[in-house]
Amino acid sequence: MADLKLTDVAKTYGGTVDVLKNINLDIETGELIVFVGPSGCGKSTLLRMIAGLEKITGGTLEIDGQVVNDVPPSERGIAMVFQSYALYPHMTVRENMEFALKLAKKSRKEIDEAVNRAASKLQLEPYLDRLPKALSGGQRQRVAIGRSIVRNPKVYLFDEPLSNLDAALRVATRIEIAQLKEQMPESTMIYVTHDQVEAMTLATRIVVLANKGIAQVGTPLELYETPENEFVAQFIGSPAMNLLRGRIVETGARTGVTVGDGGGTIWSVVPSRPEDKDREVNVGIRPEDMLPTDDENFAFEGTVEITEALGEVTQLYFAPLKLDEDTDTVIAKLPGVQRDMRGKTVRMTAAPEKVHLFAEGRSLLYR
Amino acid sequence: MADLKLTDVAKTYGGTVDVLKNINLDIETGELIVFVGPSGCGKSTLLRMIAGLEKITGGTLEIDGQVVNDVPPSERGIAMVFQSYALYPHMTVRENMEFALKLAKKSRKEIDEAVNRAASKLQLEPYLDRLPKALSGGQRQRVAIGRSIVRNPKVYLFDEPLSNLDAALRVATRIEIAQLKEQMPESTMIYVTHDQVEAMTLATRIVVLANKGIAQVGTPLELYETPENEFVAQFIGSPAMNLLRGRIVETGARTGVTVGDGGGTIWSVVPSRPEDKDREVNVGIRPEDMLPTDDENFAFEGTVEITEALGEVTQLYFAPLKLDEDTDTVIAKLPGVQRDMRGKTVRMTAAPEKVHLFAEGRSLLYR
Amino acid sequence: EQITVAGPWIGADEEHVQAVLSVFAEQSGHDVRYTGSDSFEQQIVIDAEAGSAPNVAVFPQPGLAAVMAQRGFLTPLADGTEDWVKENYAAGQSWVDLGTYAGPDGNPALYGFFYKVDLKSLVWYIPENFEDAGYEVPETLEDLKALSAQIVEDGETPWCIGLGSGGATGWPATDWVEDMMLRTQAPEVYDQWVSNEIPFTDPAVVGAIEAFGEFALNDDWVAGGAGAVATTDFRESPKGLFSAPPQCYMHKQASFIPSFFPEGSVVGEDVDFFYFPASGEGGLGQPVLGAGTLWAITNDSPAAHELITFLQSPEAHEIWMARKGFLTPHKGVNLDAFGDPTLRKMNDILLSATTFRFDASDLMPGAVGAGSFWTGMVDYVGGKDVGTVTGEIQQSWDAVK
Amino acid sequence: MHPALQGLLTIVIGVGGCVGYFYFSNIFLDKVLYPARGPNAGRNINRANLIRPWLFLAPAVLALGLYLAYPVVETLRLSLTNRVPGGGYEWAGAENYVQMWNDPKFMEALLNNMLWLFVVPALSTAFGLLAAQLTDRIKWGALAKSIIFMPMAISFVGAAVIWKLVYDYRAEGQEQIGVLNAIVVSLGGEPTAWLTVPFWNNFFLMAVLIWIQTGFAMVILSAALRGIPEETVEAAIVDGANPFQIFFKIKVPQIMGTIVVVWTTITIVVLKIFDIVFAMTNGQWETQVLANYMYDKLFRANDWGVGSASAMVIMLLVTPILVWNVYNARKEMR
Amino acid sequence: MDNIAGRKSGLSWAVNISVVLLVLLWIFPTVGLFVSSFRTADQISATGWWKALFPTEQVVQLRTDDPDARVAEGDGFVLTGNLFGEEGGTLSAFGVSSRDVGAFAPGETADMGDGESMTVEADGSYTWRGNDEQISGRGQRIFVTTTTPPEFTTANYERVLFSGDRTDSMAKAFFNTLTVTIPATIIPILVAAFAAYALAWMDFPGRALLIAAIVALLVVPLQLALIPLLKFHNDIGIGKGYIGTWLAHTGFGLPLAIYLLRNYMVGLPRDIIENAKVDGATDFQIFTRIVLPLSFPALASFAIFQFLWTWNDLLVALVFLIDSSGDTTVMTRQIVELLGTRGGNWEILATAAFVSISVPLLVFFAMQRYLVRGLLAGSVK
Ligand SMILES: Nc1ncnc2c1ncn2[C@@H]1O[C@H](COP(=O)(O)OP(=O)(O)OP(=O)(O)O)[C@@H](O)[C@H]1O
Ligand SMILES: Nc1ncnc2c1ncn2[C@@H]1O[C@H](COP(=O)(O)OP(=O)(O)OP(=O)(O)O)[C@@H](O)[C@H]1O
Ligand SMILES: [Mg+2]
Ligand SMILES: [Mg+2]
Repeated sequence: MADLKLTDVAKTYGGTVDVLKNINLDIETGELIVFVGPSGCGKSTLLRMIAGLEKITGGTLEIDGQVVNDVPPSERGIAMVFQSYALYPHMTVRENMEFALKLAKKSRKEIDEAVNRAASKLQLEPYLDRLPKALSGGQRQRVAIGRSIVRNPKVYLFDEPLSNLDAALRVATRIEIAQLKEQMPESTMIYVTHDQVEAMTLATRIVVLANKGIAQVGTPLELYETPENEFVAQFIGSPAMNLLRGRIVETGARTGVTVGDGGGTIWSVVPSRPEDKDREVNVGIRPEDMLPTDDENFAFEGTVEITEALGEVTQLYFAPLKLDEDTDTVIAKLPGVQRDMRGKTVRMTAAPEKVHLFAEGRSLLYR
Repeated sequence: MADLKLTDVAKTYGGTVDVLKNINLDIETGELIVFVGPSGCGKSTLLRMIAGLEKITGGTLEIDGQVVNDVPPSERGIAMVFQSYALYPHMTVRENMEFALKLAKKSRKEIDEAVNRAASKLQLEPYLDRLPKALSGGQRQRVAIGRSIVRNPKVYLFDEPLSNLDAALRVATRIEIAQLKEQMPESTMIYVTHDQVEAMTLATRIVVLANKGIAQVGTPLELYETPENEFVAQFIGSPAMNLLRGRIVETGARTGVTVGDGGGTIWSVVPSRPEDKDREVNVGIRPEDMLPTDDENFAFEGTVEITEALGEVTQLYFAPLKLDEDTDTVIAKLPGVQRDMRGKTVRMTAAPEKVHLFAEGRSLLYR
Repeated sequence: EQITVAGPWIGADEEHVQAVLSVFAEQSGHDVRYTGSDSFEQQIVIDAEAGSAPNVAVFPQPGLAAVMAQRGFLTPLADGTEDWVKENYAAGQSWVDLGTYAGPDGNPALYGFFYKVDLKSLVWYIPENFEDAGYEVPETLEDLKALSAQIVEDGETPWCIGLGSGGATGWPATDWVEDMMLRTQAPEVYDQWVSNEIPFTDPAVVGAIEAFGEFALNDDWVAGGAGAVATTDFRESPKGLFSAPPQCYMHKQASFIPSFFPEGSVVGEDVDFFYFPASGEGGLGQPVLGAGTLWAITNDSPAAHELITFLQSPEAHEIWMARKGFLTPHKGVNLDAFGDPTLRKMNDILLSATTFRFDASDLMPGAVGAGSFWTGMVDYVGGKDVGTVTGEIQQSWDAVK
Repeated sequence: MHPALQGLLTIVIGVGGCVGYFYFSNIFLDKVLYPARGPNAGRNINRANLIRPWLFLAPAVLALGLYLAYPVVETLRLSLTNRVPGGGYEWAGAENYVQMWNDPKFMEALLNNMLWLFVVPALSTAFGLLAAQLTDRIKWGALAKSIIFMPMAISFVGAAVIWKLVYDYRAEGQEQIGVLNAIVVSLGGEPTAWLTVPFWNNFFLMAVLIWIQTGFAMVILSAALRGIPEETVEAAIVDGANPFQIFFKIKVPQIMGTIVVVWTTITIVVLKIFDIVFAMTNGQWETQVLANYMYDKLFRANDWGVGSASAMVIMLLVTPILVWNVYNARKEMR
Repeated sequence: MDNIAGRKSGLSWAVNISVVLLVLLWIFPTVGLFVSSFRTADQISATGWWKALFPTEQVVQLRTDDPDARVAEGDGFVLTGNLFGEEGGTLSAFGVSSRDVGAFAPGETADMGDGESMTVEADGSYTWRGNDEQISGRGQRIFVTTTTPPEFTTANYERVLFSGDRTDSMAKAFFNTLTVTIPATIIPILVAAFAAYALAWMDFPGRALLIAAIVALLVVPLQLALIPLLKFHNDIGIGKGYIGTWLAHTGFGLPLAIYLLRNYMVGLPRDIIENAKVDGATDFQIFTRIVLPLSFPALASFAIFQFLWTWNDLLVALVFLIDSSGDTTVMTRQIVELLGTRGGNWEILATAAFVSISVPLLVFFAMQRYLVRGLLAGSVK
């Protein structure tokens, strides 16, 4: 029911601390947009600006074509679901869900209808008369969602709604949200998360925030398959994409690159121009795309320092290990169980369609 | 330096609440044992009994052949690293590390040597004069480890040491612990965690606790590949192993099973005896082992309700979806990106060596 | 030997008593320590009960001393003291009677030695103000009332009355009532009242209280109106005499009150007093109300007896006489010793008295004399019915019998 | 000796003795009685640990028993006995209680105390809540808090003097030096001797205690308010609640527990209230309260029987709070 | 909260104004006391303290010089001089009778009857005429209406703190008070801290019961305890004195101390204490090296409480300390005694009260940070 349009939106705290600037984003009715980004990059701030809980210090926010910068939260037609659920602890589930409607002076009948509809949608009927503290985490989260549904808002805002749940519940609730979204194709949702899996599975489009601005906007697979820059490339996917220093040796529809000192040429489907020849690039290969090879044209040769057998896959960590916060270690993820790799020196390569090329941090695909 | 032997160890709170019973476990010098299990199953309790922080209410605990049930913690030659780090907030890093040695009235020289050695091993030298609050989470955890190292204990006990760290740091610190363990091949370590990856990657052996006792003890791959019972099978691996009801139709070195109503026979490498014929069994297949098939002999046929494209893999959720806490939904995990699976009805099967069989909850392998 | 003395005197009086005691210390060689306390009455009870009493205590109220004697906390004075008092004090027998209480065994003995007397039947005024207005010092109670009415007629206020005294609020009213009692009833009735042979509700007592009420409850007669009487501090109250224009013309209070006059005011010049006159009718003579402090031994020691003996010497009286605010019934003292001519005038009033009576409230049991009588008077001034008030006081008396 | 030096010496002896007890008793336990050495080290440590709690607790238990528990028992005994002249006691049964019950002053004190119990905790808490909410929202809130909290540092007697000045009364026509009367007069009213107006004067006394206790309530409630999850407030904003609705419907219910704690704490103070009444009216003009009544009986009337009986009444009134407190403390231990 | 879009700023004004009112209401009484302590008795009784900053019109009584200085003039005498003496001043009206104190304007001549007259000028100079009898005795009393400028004085403080014979005892009282308060603050903290630790972190039978008992003892009114305890002190031979006072303060302060400290200590992370156990610390070491430093806010908070309490205390000192030897006295008692002798004098009362609250106020403002923190730990759960 609602389009959102952010134009040059900026946020400054106390007149000096820039947190966000130049945010331009169009969100269409029915989308589920996920904000991701490193901690402290301003995801919550942006969401709260949309909600009206933070003043917008620059630019304009439009909802359905109308500038709402100075419209109070309750009149923006939004609903917000908080990480901590933010249920009113002294009210029963029913009272929690009724609260906004009562404030809006809706009739008893309307209220009951809305609450019952939401409760049945979320299977909350048995708990309507309980206090929040008598509910499990997942149930509480459902109540929080229910509370927003009853108001029938144009835009739903979620700030890390699942991060307080344990792993199993998180999966279940994630799927519930996905189903809910399908039942309400008209509603627009904006969702902040730290969890890659959530972002990848729920989003129609993901917005990656970094460095006070937007690093890339796109569907989950676009971000995974064709990241615009090194930041997005390393941010999406776990473990992060390996970046290897190389030099372009062949240009054209496919690009040939020699990596490191030795090694042959590996190919990437990323096209290059003649003038790119001899250009220093970073070759990006995701750990899961690494393949062992005996070929001369390997991308990387290294000694396996540590192996981690997870059953389903085996992760190989190559020397030299550098385990600082910005890890530089090369990692490969091989399917199944790989025994006795420890200490071996192996050569790795990747299929050309899985080889990314970055120059000065930006992908060669986007220029 | 230390063997541990737990014989019929039990724990009862307040004379009535059984938390653990009949725990028998031999731990050899140099092992790194990981305790896993659902929340509240008694992992911490068991660890704390070993540390001497909880009274052992039944059975005996021996360290190096000596019963230590009544020996106070400080005399057991153990060191413990807590989830919360438990640094003394009013002491500098150096004072934190010195504390135990000072209490033991070690000479100044000995103390300095031990502290410097540990600090250099953990790259803590620059922080020695800081207070804990001036350190990052990862650094604090390193101090906590350093503090236990200086005492040169026989046994290291870790209670979820990484669970307060964020994802990236957790990976880095996990690898650090693995390296540390290698540098100290003589020391015995016991490690409690909720995190499967930690358990799988660090453990020489994993102890799965459930139902007041030990469900299975084994190396990580043993648990992954040959779980003893349904509990372990579902507990190890994520998403959990699918369990499908089936009936044995062919016995022998390989076992043939028909699953559900329709479908043909699928094969498992688990051997069976003639009398097993027609026995009702649960067929266990891990999501990552599921393969699409057109064959008559499929293990499972279902409509894909939801797909989750994670880039690296795609997860398919089959109808009917049941998202309660004990999920029954069948999930398949296919490599790479699988487009347009949504709503399709597909047949899945698995390689015989990946098909597990359980009768009355126990694996047919173990009987 | 160290000998400790505790008493109610603080401030200037403390200096005076110290002067007396230091002479004793010099003569006897004892180390004499005096501590004064505003809450002496509570302190002495606590100390005595707990067994850490001083050697000698100076009681402002015979009533409290009687209770203490009964509980066995006092030591009878040495034999012969009684005779000495009879002989050497004016109206000796009455002082002996006032100091004689039943001991723990029920046998009466002399426990208290009176030293330092206060005169209560005094009215203070400012001669110049009287002069300005042309008033004369009244000779009879009737004149006094007429003068009061005259002052009101002249558009002024005759009296300043203040009952406030912190925890002891109300006691100044008891002095009024006692003086009225002596002016409306025979001394014997007064004595019956003190011993509760006639109850508080007796018309005689009620009459006296109402006679006080004639002054205190009359909005025109008291500065600030009747409502101010109970809240005004008795120490603050006389200041109304001195203000310009004066808030009142007369203030009835005991001989000690000059300590609370504005600094620099000289008694006899700036301010003076006259005898609170007796009624011209009825032939009750010239009654005088007084009070005194009595010394008793609360922790027996030879030195304590020595101190009492010392107090019998004229010197002990003269030292204080030479200072301020001291009257004595000791017949042997040299009256020239008075440092202050006004004290002589007071002594004259004392001597010209046809009847002398000790402050009644001080003689009543503590619960009444330092309790319900005080609060009852406050209630009365606050507007409570006199019948109710006296009923309550009598009830409290019954309770301690 | 100079008093400062003497004081210092005394302090050193007093504090040193106390420290010494703990230090040496522990040394004794660890080194002499059950040394943590030799073959029995482990067992010895365990044994020492059985004894140690009592070592730590001994002084406290002793002091508590002697200075608080024993007097309660003693008072109970006194309230059931009468003194016989000449020392000694005789059993009096409920006599003192009956006598007290018939004393109109006692009834007055009891009723006044009830009034205090209703008014002071309620108003202190209400003002404290208001102050907490308001000061939390302004820049100079910390300063405001300090000022409102300041009366906590003032003794009751000091407070009594301060407020006597406020209530001071001068006859009509004279210059008023009490603020309250000055205001009344400037508004054209008649000056009043506030403390002598029966019934209402109770409220003027209560004002003093409210003035003192509001700061306490404010500090605690302000922390509680800050402990309220910000998100619930934001959720209410999004739900369309105005500031008043947020305060009364969201915030106050969430800190109800703390409000109750503050309320009961102040209630206990009220029951023990003595100094203010003592110093300002001494219970006259119908402002008597139980604690002052007790003091009156104990130290002025020397009637220990009734005095102790009234003390027992105070204890009795505190009992529900006591039980509730104990109940909570035990619940908290789970 | 100020960041909400669409919020009006009117509300913020309302909040600010309400707080200003509230703060004024709360500080007003104390300021009154403070201001009064710098005024003279006359000023206090003449005007409200809030007028202290403004000049006031007052009627004062002055006297002419002694008539001995009269000079003959005609058949009578005349006496001249200045009412204000050396100091000077101006008057706006005068009167010669208490009946009408402002009857005449400066320069007018007051007829005092029988030919006696008095003329007073605005600067205070007067001319008194009359016959022999009239101009004799004391100087004539004259009522003068003057405007006195605002004036503050420290004389009250000098008088309360240093005047004459009290100098000695005030200094002594000060040190005595410290001698009482310091151990009476430290000892209960020490005792309570050990007990609180045992109750919070040691396991022994009867613990729950003990905690309940302590909570119960929180509400015992202390007036009850005075006499039985003093008796007890005398019986065991410590009588009245510092030791007994410390013990009494310790006993009365303990329940709150233990309660506050236990609540705080229970909140310390269990892991830290267990870690110390694993490190080989005994309970005594854990207590002194870990728990005590970490409990500082609570300790400080209780210390302030106890300090304020013991400093402001009178009852305990009266009963347990002050004996008739006169060697021991405390500030509060000195001040109360002062109140007794000076009950009617607001200036002394105010000064004394302010002296008595100044040290607690100082301590309070210096330490209130901790007070609040510890208080919270103790009571909000
Ligand atoms: N009131 C404030 N004043 C100044 N800076 C602030 C304020 N609130 C937030 N910030 C800063 O704004 C930045 C963005 O904060 P925000 O909470 O939006 O990050 P986030 O992306 O949601 O982080 P996380 O993933 O940890 O939730 C942070 O660097 C934070 O320090
Ligand atoms: N003091 C106690 N009294 C009674 N029961 C207790 C006590 N302490 C722990 N338990 C119970 O013992 C069980 C085991 O607790 P424990 O902390 O060992 O679980 P855990 O496996 O470590 O759980 P988690 O993974 O959540 O840390 C829990 O069910 C808990 O409720
Ligand atoms: Mg955030
Ligand atoms: Mg645990």
